[in-house]
Amino acid sequence: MTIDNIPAQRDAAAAAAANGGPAEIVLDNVTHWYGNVVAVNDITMTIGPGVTGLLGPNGAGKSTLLHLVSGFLSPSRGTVTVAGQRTWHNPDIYKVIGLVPERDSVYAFLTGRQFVTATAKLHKLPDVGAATARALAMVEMDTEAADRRIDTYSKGMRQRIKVAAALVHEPRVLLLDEPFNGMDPRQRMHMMDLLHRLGDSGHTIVFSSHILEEVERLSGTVQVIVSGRLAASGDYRTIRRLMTTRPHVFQVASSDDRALGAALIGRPSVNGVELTPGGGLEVRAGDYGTFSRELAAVAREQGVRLRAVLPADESLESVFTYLVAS
Amino acid sequence: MTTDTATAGPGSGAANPSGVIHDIGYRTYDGERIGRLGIVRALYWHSLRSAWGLGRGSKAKIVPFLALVIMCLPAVANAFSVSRTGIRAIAYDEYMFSFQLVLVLYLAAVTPELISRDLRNRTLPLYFSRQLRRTDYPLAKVSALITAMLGLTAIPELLLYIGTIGSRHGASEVWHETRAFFPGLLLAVVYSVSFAILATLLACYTGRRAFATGAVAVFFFGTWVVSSALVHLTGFRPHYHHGPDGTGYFVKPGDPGIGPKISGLLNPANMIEGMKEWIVGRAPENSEIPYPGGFGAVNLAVLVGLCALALFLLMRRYQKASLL
Amino acid sequence: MTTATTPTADAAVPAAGPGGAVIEASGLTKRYAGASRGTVTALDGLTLSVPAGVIGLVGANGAGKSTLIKILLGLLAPSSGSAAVLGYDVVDQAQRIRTLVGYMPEHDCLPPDVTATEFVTHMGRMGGLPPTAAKERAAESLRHVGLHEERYRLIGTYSTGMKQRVKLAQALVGDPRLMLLDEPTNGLDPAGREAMLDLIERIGAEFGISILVASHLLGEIEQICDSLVAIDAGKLLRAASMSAFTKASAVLAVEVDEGSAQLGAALKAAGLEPRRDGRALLVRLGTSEEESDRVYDAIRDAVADLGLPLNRLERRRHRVEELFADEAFDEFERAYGAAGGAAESSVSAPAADSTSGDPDRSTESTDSDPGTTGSETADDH
Amino acid sequence: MPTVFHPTIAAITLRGLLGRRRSLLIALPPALLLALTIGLRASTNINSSHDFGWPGVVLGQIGLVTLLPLTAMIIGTSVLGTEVDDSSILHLLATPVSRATVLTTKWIVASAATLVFAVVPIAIAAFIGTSGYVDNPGPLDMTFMPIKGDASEAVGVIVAAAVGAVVYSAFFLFLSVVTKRSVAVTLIYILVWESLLTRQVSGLRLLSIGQYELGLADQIGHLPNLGAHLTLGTSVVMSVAFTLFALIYGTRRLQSFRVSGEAA
Repeated sequence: MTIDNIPAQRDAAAAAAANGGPAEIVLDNVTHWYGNVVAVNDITMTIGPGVTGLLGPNGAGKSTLLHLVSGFLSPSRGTVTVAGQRTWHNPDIYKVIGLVPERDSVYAFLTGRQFVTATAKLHKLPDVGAATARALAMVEMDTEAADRRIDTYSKGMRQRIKVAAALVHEPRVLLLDEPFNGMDPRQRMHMMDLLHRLGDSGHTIVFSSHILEEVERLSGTVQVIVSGRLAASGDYRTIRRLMTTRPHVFQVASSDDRALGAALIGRPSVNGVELTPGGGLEVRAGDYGTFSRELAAVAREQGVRLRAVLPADESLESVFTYLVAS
Repeated sequence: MTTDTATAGPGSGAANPSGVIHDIGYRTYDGERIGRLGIVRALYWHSLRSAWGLGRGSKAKIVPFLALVIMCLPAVANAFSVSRTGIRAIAYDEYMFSFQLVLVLYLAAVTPELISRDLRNRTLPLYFSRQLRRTDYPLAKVSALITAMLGLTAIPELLLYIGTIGSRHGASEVWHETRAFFPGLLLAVVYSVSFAILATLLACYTGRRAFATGAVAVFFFGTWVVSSALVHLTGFRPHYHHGPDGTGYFVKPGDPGIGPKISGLLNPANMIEGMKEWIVGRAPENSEIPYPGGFGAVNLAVLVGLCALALFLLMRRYQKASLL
Repeated sequence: MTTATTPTADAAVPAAGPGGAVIEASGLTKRYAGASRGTVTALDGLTLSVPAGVIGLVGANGAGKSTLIKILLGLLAPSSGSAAVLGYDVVDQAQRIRTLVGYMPEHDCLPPDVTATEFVTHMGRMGGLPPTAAKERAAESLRHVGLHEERYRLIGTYSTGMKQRVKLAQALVGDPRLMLLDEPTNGLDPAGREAMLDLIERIGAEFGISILVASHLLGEIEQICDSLVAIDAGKLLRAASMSAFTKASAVLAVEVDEGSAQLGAALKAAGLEPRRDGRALLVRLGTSEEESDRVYDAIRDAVADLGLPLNRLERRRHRVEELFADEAFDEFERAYGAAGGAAESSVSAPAADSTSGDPDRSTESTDSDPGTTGSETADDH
Repeated sequence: MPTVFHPTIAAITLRGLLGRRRSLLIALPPALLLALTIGLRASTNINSSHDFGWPGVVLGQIGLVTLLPLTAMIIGTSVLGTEVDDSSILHLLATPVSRATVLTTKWIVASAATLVFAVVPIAIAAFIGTSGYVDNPGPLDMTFMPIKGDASEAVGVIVAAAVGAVVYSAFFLFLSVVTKRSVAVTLIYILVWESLLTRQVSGLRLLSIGQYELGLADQIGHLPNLGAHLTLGTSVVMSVAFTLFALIYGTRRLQSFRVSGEAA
């Protein structure tokens, strides 16, 4: 589905522009503690339009951070603003924010349509019917399923109806807490697709997750939270490149591993080469850029056929592991 | 383990330096297994401890021990009263009835912990994926709750007895006291068994602690108020006798009729009281409950039937696949 | 030097049924009488025979995985057909099965207000261990799952990952011969997932316990399982040894950090037909080895000529996930339908035509599984 | 000034409150009260002094002091407490609707539901129980004050019940905002505070909603066996004070609503 199929989205983007441009989420030296436990520790960040993943191990403080942004927790120190307004003690902020909570807590006794309609009414929208129809269409729930009770829904449908309710008032900011939890790949792809479209249309989308494949595919920027602190932000590949103290590890398979290995070890960009017992080479490159440009040429020089080159530690997962470990 | 050097003497280690890497990997278990009955017993003990908040946080102990303290207060007061003035503060067989609200409070707080918690946390599949049969679980729980209730009912009775015989002299007085004590103890058992079974049944239909608490409280408290009012109204409505000279006086009806007897059946406590009156055969004017006469047998039958039905429904509830 | 005995060493316990299968099913069908929407068929004539080892059970949400596990545990009675676990019939000998099986449910099943030690010990007792043994084995199990210092904390204060470990520990505490793990990595972060998978793999390899792992995260199944059962809409999609599923495919993926378009053009010029897939360029390998080698060389030369930073070159592995995407499945069948045949241990492998495009179709059917939903809502309203 | 009542919130709350099984449970006790009243009225001869005294017991001790608070407890603790418990309240609070509106709407719904499930049955019972009585002495409470039978007794009971529904709802709703274990606290309030302590210690009656009701009922239309102790003025002032405190403080707590659950 392309953006053109949903004219309402362009409207949303236009509305966003009319309302004072894209809404930014700004955290300024934010700390939050429960009792003696510091859940969020002095985080400063700005999140603009597009899809941003809030990453971190379980218990890192992602949920706390989202709740701070959504105004359901007060910062113990620092300020949290969305579109220039503080979020704590400010119900007006929900004109800008749409929230999709983690827990599967919807009014299960309502139908999907009733739920979205009720939300539209709570937002005092002028045309409730149209807003509901638009929101349901956006999540592709404008089917007969919309008139079934929510307690008959699958996990994926529940998530989507929650997103529809959160979108009904055309918020510029959408916050999703673990939206992919418990979904299977099909449902996840569906949800990702939706978030993509929203992000492309100028919305600020923030979702928390600990399943990294999703984030890799969403290819948005990430904010990595580790033990309540902001460990890294930006594109995760860039983040990896920034970790210059860690050599990049590649698994290389070729027609003549020994010859290739011998040639590579002579290169300044390579720190070490090891023959792996099962066949293949493990190359530790100190200078990523140079190595990756040299490899094919070196192989050709040696007359070696390259069968596989795998960056062993470039997945978001290993970036993540490094960040968590350090 | 024969290779374990820890068993070697202290000297041998120095003379013959050797190292052993002990296996701390996975070990299978070839030992004894306690079997189904043993498991039920283990579940029973575990639940019994939970019913008193043992092995759980300090908050869980508040209501059970508060209830126990309140229950014991009259017995303690009685000990003082008997030793100072010789006057008994409360009778053995009136104890439970007078303080049944404390029993209700205890059950309303504890039964959901024992029953609804496993439903709420969805722990039941873990139990049923082991050897336990479906009926074993509720049986163990109900038995544990009955035993826990016995602590709350029998301990005060016992205190009352000890506090009283402390001031009694001579074998015959003690014997007299002991003979009065045993019906009280029996009554404590009856209260514990029936209340625990009924409360368990009420709690097993919901995983929400709040609802279970509400259900137990509303059932015992609500039926008690209604039943007592009805017993009172239908049984003790004194007849105002107009005398010839214009003055009047009240007469209590000799036979209150079937009204209060039926009304007593509306609440477990009143039902038990009616049964007790029938068995003990006490004079009606001293009691809250009119003398039921032979109707006490009906009370007994209804009580037994009710508990049996409750147990049956309880067992059936745990057969449901929807619990998994 | 593990002291673990293999299941077959214990004469009293048949490790497996005839033919070494730990799990067998024949025509297994389960229908629920749905309250609102008629009968729901969760399992539809499932026939399979699974050898000992780590077995993956994959399928979308609602494909019938949980239902199958519950039937194997004797918690649900099949509507028709039969099944046996470790050689025992699931209907007649359920009690016996349950003494030998450890079960880790998919859903939350832990009380928040007790410590992990207490809980696992209690579950050990419920599995038939005497008090001392239960304490020892609880400590051991918690150690094996990597919970140590934290084991005296209340479970309610645990992270999702720690809770998953407790769930695993309680399944392990009774020294089972077979473990049934329902979505063990659900909700885990990467480190936790990795640790959990390692653990499962280790339990399977070192502890000598067979493990059935249900999951919809197919990557992890590929990683740890010896064999795999794929079901969809209650039907068997495929059952085979793992190698048959994840053999490298005939497609090469090339990723360069920049100049992807140039590379594409160069490859086209070299007579290949590169196809874009995200950041990667996909190139089909030849049918013969020589042909394939030419493709390898062409890519190497193109990259070297252009001086592009080569980031990745690999044969696309077949992801089990592709089993469930129609298009990819067709491709999979075409490429490996024959190859997989030899390794297949199942009797029937129904066609995949039941898989439709609606991403939620199959899911809806199980969410209405009366066993997992409804009870709470029914109670509360 | 935020609106006091939001129809959408009310509709959702009502739908959540009146599920099939729960409304049956709530409807059972009032049905019992009606059956009891009808039964007593039918079985006793209103012109004889025999039956005297039961309306006060049934309407006061059963209706006002037991049925009403228990019904108000079930309703009052679930209109908001259930949603807080499963955190579906987030959907409601994540809208620009003022939290005061949320609270007052919930209060109005709880009061209305309590009116329907407890006050209406009590009202019917009151008319059945007190109409047509003439000049009977009241031997049970030894006051010899007759029931006038002019419907003032019924009106007194009904007004008391209505006020009680409103005050109880506010108070129990407040408790459900303040504590997670609102049912247990409410129960201790009803069983221990109102049923045990305030009956023993007269000074505490000033802080018992049940006593305000009885005071009101008694002042409007005296009924023997009600067991009233407070004056009309005290009852009214304290009822208003209780309600205002519960609503204002409850709103403040709801405005600072925090999600719970530290472990992510």
